Amino acid sequence: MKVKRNCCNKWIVPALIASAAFFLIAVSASMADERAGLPAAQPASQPEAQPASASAINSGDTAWLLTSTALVFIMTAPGLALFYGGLVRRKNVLSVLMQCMMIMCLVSLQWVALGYALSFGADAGGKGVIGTLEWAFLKGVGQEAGPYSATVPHLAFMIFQAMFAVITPALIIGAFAERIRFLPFCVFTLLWATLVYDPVAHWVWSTGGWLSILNPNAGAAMDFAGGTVVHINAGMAALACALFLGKRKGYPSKMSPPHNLPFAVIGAGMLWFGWFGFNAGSALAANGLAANAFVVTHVATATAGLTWAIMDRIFNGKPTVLGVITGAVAGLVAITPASGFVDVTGSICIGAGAGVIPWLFVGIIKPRLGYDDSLDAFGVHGIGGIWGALATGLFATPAVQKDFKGLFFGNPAQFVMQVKAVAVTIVWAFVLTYVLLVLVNAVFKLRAGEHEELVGLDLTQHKETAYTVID
Amino acid sequence: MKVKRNCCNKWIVPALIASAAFFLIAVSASMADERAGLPAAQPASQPEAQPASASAINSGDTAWLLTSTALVFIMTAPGLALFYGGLVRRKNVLSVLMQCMMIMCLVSLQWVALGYALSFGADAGGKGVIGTLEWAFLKGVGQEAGPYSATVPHLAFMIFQAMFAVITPALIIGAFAERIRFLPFCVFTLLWATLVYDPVAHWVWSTGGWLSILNPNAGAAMDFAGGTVVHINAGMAALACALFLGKRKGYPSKMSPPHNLPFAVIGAGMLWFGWFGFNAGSALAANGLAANAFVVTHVATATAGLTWAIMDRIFNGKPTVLGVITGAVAGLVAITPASGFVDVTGSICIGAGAGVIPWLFVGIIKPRLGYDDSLDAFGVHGIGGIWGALATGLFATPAVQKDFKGLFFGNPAQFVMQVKAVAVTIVWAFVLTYVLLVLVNAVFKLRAGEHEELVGLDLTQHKETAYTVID
Amino acid sequence: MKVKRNCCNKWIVPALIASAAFFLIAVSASMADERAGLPAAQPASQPEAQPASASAINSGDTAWLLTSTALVFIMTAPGLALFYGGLVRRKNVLSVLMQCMMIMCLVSLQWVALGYALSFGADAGGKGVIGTLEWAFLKGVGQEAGPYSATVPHLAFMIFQAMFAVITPALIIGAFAERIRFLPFCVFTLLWATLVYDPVAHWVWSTGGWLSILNPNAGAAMDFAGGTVVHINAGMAALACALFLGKRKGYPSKMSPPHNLPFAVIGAGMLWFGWFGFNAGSALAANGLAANAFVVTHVATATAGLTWAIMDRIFNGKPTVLGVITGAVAGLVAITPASGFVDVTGSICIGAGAGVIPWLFVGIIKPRLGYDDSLDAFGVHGIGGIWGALATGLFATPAVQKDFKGLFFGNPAQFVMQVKAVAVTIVWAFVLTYVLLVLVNAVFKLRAGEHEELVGLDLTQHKETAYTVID
Amino acid sequence: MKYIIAIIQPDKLEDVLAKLEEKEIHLVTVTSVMGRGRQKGIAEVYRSHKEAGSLLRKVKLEIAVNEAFVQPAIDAILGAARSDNIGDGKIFVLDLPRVIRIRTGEEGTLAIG
Amino acid sequence: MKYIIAIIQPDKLEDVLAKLEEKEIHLVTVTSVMGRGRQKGIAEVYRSHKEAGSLLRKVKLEIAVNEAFVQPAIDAILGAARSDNIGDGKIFVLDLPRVIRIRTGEEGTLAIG
Amino acid sequence: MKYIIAIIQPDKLEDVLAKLEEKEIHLVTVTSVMGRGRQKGIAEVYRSHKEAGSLLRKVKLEIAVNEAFVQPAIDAILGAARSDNIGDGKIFVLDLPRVIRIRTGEEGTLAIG
Ligand SMILES: Nc1ncnc2c1ncn2[C@@H]1O[C@H](COP(=O)(O)OP(=O)(O)O)[C@@H](O)[C@H]1O
Ligand SMILES: Nc1ncnc2c1ncn2[C@@H]1O[C@H](COP(=O)(O)OP(=O)(O)O)[C@@H](O)[C@H]1O
Ligand SMILES: Nc1ncnc2c1ncn2[C@@H]1O[C@H](COP(=O)(O)OP(=O)(O)O)[C@@H](O)[C@H]1O
Repeated sequence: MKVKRNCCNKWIVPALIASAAFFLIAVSASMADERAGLPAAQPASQPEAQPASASAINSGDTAWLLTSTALVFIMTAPGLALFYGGLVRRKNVLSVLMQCMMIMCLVSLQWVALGYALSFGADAGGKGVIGTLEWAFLKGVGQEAGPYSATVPHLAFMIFQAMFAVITPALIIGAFAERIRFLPFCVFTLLWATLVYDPVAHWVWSTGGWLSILNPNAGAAMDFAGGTVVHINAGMAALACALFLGKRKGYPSKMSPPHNLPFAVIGAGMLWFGWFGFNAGSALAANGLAANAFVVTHVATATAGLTWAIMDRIFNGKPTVLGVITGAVAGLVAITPASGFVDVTGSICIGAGAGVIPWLFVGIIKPRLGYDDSLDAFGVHGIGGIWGALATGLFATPAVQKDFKGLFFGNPAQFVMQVKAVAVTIVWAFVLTYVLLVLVNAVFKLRAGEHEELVGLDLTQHKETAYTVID
Repeated sequence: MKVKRNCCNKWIVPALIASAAFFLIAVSASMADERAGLPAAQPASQPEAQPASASAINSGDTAWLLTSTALVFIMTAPGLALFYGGLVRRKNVLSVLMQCMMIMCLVSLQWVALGYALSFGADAGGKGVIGTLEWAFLKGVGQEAGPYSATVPHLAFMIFQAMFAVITPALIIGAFAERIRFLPFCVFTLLWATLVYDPVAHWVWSTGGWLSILNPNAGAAMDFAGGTVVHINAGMAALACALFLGKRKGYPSKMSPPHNLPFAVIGAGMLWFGWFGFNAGSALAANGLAANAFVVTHVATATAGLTWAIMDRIFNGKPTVLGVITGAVAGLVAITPASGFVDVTGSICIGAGAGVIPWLFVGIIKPRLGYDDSLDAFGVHGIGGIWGALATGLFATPAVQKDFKGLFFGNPAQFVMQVKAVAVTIVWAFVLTYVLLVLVNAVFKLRAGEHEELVGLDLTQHKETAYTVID
Repeated sequence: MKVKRNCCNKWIVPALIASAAFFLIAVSASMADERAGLPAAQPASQPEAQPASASAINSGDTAWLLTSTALVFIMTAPGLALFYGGLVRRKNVLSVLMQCMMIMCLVSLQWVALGYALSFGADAGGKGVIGTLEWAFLKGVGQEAGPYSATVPHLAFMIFQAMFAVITPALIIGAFAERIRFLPFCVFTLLWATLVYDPVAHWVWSTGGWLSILNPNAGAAMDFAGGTVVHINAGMAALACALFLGKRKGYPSKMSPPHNLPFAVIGAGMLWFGWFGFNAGSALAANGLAANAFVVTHVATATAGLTWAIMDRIFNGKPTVLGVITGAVAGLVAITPASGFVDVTGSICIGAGAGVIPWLFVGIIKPRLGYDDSLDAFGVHGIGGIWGALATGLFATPAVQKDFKGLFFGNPAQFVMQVKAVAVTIVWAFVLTYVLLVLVNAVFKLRAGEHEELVGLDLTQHKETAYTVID
Repeated sequence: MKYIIAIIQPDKLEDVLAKLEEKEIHLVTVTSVMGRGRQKGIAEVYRSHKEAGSLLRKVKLEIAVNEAFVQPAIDAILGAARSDNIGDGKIFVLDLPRVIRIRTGEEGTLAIG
Repeated sequence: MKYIIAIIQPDKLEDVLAKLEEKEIHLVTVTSVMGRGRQKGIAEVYRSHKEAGSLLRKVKLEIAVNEAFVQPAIDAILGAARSDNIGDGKIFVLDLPRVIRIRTGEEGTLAIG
Repeated sequence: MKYIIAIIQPDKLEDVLAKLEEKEIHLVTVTSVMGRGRQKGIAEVYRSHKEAGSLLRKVKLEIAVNEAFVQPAIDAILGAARSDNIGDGKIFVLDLPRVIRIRTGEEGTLAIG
């Protein structure tokens, strides 16, 4: 015990130094703004200074984007936290909640400091691989409209995207739940957000990204709200984590069932609720496209939940609660990239696929492969995300956005493009995550010790117990 | 056991056939759109094609309606699910959560396929009884404004209404909780949504409904957000279910108290929260009327919660948590039809009535009648809904909408109209529900077997347990 | 037992008389409106009557304000209720939930009846101390824009503020949790809302308040969303309550740990979620300022959560879940007054301070002082609020609102002003609360009896148990 | 004196307590337990992972009585808890040489009731 | 050897454990139970439906000790759990013929501590 | 007949149950308990307030068996629950003079299985 504490304590000094550096840079960034004169550096918040740009802010679109941001926030805290937390054992529930809360804190700061610049900043080098640091510490990201949002404040777009950057690494928790040490987890998460997430976001969503529909010179992968960037990315990382960390003690024969399924249901409800902001908010406006995204999100999710229940009924004898909520999440995952491109028919098909394909994977294939993806982060987000990204290339209909068509509407090239984007993301996310795991593990040892796993992460990592037994 | 599984298995084949048919129809509906040419069939999502209609979309109204839709969503999942789930016994909590989630899936799909068309479609036959199937599978329901929403996308109105169609059957769960078999429940729910809910929604809210204020030729029952359509409808159905299914074993003397009251409080909080969307969203715009609906909703609820607590204090010695949240829900129910027509004074009166009348019913009358409405779905939604619908005819003031006056503002005819609408809904909902129950029961046997009830529905219907005891 | 019931029963008659009076006044207020003719008294809800004022309503701003109101609602019910409820012992959780729900009911009605008029009404006497009763029972508060909200309905502004009036006394619960009797609590709360909260709100936020930035003749204390009005106010009241009521039996050595930390995490998540409405909604518009408030709120909270975790790590060996969520709440508290005035750099500094200063207070200083602030309402809201209010005077930057600068941007006068406002609020809240406690205690005895405390407040105050053990 | 331990079905608890009351046996300690017996549990399924589900919810009663009350207690339990179905449970009777009432410090047959 | 079972008020647990510690009795097993005794429970009310509420939360301690520690254990419990109010609980002392320590397989008085 | 009480680590429960099954001991009652033993709990911290955290989650098994099954039961528990670490727990064996099966009213060695 002594030894371990000492070995951890050595990280406090660097952490404090890092914090100090963080503050200093933040302060100097802010000072720079001022020295440069406000109007230029932090483009004016005073309406009268820039009437044209100011009048461009649409209050309805802004209201919807801010609302959507709050909705995406609640997906992670406490939505995903509860969804995952309810499924683990009693002795580990706090560790999962803590991981979600800590990602919220850490990645939000990383995003403000670096992530937003790397992801959405002007392309560095013109290859569409990564953004410049011009917007680091939000320099120049102000109250007026920005390049991504003609009618809403740039800051609103930034914070909306921040919530995406937060939830993506949080999804990975499902893979290493119940057996990771906390400090290495923090380090891994920060690195992953910076080195894996930010580039993919840049590729697919930035004006200069090499896979972006906003980049006139790029092949345009369609990903309305994050099928590749969020779900395939997180899903592949999850697979890498599950493989690298190995199985939990006792897996698979001696695992307890979910310790609190109602928590998982609350979490799933909040995920579904928040996902309306995730997908419909991605329209960046309160318009018909947002309404369409809202509708297809709901329909695909309902279809997937129902389909999963039917699969359960056929193969396991009874439809289960865990099944319906897992199916619903798979449906949400799958419709995410498609939500701005498909109509109701497409969404029913995508939802049905999301109820069948991940089901088969989680129920039949995974047990044979034998790795331990504790809460099926890969099975649901990886497999579901791949299905969704490909299906977007099938079902995209010009009835929704007239310039975007999939294979079934006469545009096979788009499907090929989707395959390419999926393949690139799969390789990138898996390989880079694995390398990161090896590196972080070399310094810190990621996996909890046998005794820590036995006693539970709540007590050993956080000195807390979730519930009192006698009080 | 064998026998029962076989007997259930026979339903899989028809279910699969039904699903296949569902997909085929959906696909052909979508193809039809295309054959007919997009601009006509699925009215254009391209702004430039229809400048007038496109410019009619108001982003603020749309933002509020989408937000409201999400709020009404959370009322069912997980709001109502938790409210009801916390009140049942430990062994049945998942069954209640499952019923809510399954209604969300099933009725959402029914709504998209048929329900919206039947409810809000052009009147079939001119009697104002039911809509045509023109809008089945959302054919012609697009991103532009629709007949019910001059300033918001038709799709947004459709999905907002979908959430109402979902929560209404979910309310009925309170009556048959802890003793219904799952598959028959699904069948009953689907039929009820189609045959009971959709017609009443058509009568009261569609442009052609025979009780609708939108129909210039009809007697105009005032129901701003669903007093008759949602609450009386569900409440009467609940009474029919309670009577038909009979009492739970051990009722009333040997019933356990709520297994998790904090869950019920979370659920009640979410219901109250979501109800702001339910009522204020029904203004279909972000305007003064929405603000008024928001305010009276809150005030009536606060009044009812307080009043119920005072009743508890007087008759049972202490104000109770279950009492305050039950009173709050009763207040929300009662103000629902009135929320677009009454001012703060009216809302205080309606709230006070909602704290007294359902209290007397649930606390004094019901125990004497002796039927087992497990969670008082009739007592709260039925009785509260009747009070609210009638009170709307009393307190409606021209200060809120100048064309709508109640008895106390010199318009006795309106009160008579309210009585008529209430009476019709009571009879319709009760009789039709009872007939449906008889039919479904003849084929499936609705009530869980004695052993199933004893062991609990979680294990027997879903093979799951909500909480681990030892892990 | 007999005796006590009788002694309580004597309060029923006055309560009923009070209720009756309440209704009568409400009704007559409404009648007065009518007698006076609608257009004048309750300014017209008919658009055509007042084209200018009606057209001033902006649907986007209104959508955002209504959404924000719902968000602030959920902060109390069930957000704060769960946050506090999870931290107490099993036998007292319902009492905390009940207190939150009852405050929601009571203070909402008080607000509509009196509170809004006293707080935001035209100044009575010109000293900026308290408002007139002109707006009592919302007379003249209508669907059109009001003096505080040029682009949103006056009713929307009123109900937004109602949620602030509700949560403020609810925060105090943290100080007297687990040992207060319910009826005296209700009386105390009502008096506190009227005599302590309403005046401070008037001073700081009303057009005529003597500390208000809206009052051209006043020294202008900057408090964007409630640092003084809400947090210092509640925090000082909490200190007074903790001192007056004395320690819980067994404090500090024999206190059980939080009975359900996941509940506290859900609550914290909802607080964070709702606080976006609290702060960004205080812009009263969906614009760049709202976006800025949203962003700095999030960043300060993330910083504070992280900082608290680091403090825990350094001083207690492990970062804890309770620490992260406490830190997050402290960050939310501290950024509240500053959210409309500081940029991201400022918010990082304020958040870091909120992770350090309240931590030191709660972790080091409080245990030495020895009073029992059960859930650290003073430590988090009082200390955090003071830090935030002062920091606003340091970090306010003209880059956000050009007319508002703090010390670091060359305006030391503002910092002095902040100190003054803080000092006044501290004294006012502490002294008046203490006097109120003495008075209420003289009539009712506030503190639960030894036996009641032992058995728990759930059973003794509400005759209910939160969870079944055997069912 | 005897220390009676009975394992019963949870839903019989109220009946058993009432029956014991009738026989003037007021003092009981009740625990929520899980039991594995002849009664087969229902297999649970979580994402296609099957749990044997061999443990079922039961309730354990502990009743310390003087000799004169042993048979009445057993009769009361048998009377109320028996449903003739597998899973009804067991009664175990142990010897109890010594009892102390904490409130008074009294010992023996005096203290037990 | 003796097997001591004590039912106490939940809020006395910390005190009793501390007192036992003082007497060098470190090994204890604790269970959350519900008890019906002389102490009347508070009737609960749920939507006007009254529950007798006869069962109250209690804590059960189980302590296996060698003969020499029997009286010290009893004294410790009496000392810390007694409040002279109804509901304080009972101590039951059973004979314990055999004890095995799982870790070592040791038996008897050696294994008990 | 004997009444065996065993306190084990929670994560050994499945193994112990399986081992008992092998020895044809199917009937068991399981309770979730907290234990204080040689194994030191981890101190908990709540807002800098430290809790000794001396109680750790354990599982209690109760198994009533005929004499012939006493040693097999003990062997099964020792076999599956032993990890040679502190905290493994104890087995207590009490005499059990009388057993009744509620379903049938049968008594004695017949009723126990
Ligand atoms: N020999 C035993 N030892 C411990 N517990 C037992 C024993 N026999 C029965 N039980 C408990 O009684 C419960 C019911 O026993 P079971 O065999 O299912 O019923 P029945 O006695 O009707 O055959 C079991 O789940 C278990 O908890
Ligand atoms: N004879 C008994 N058998 C089983 N449990 C008992 C017995 N007597 C007391 N208890 C337990 O002790 C608790 C306290 O007993 P009670 O009679 O209320 O206190 P006191 O011993 O102070 O009169 C009861 O709730 C019950 O759990
Ligand atoms: N004498 C005893 N009386 C009651 N419970 C005991 C006794 N000895 C051990 N236990 C229970 O067994 C558990 C494990 O005991 P411990 O001393 O930690 O393990 P070991 O037997 O391996 O030294 C304890 O937590 C406690 O619940």
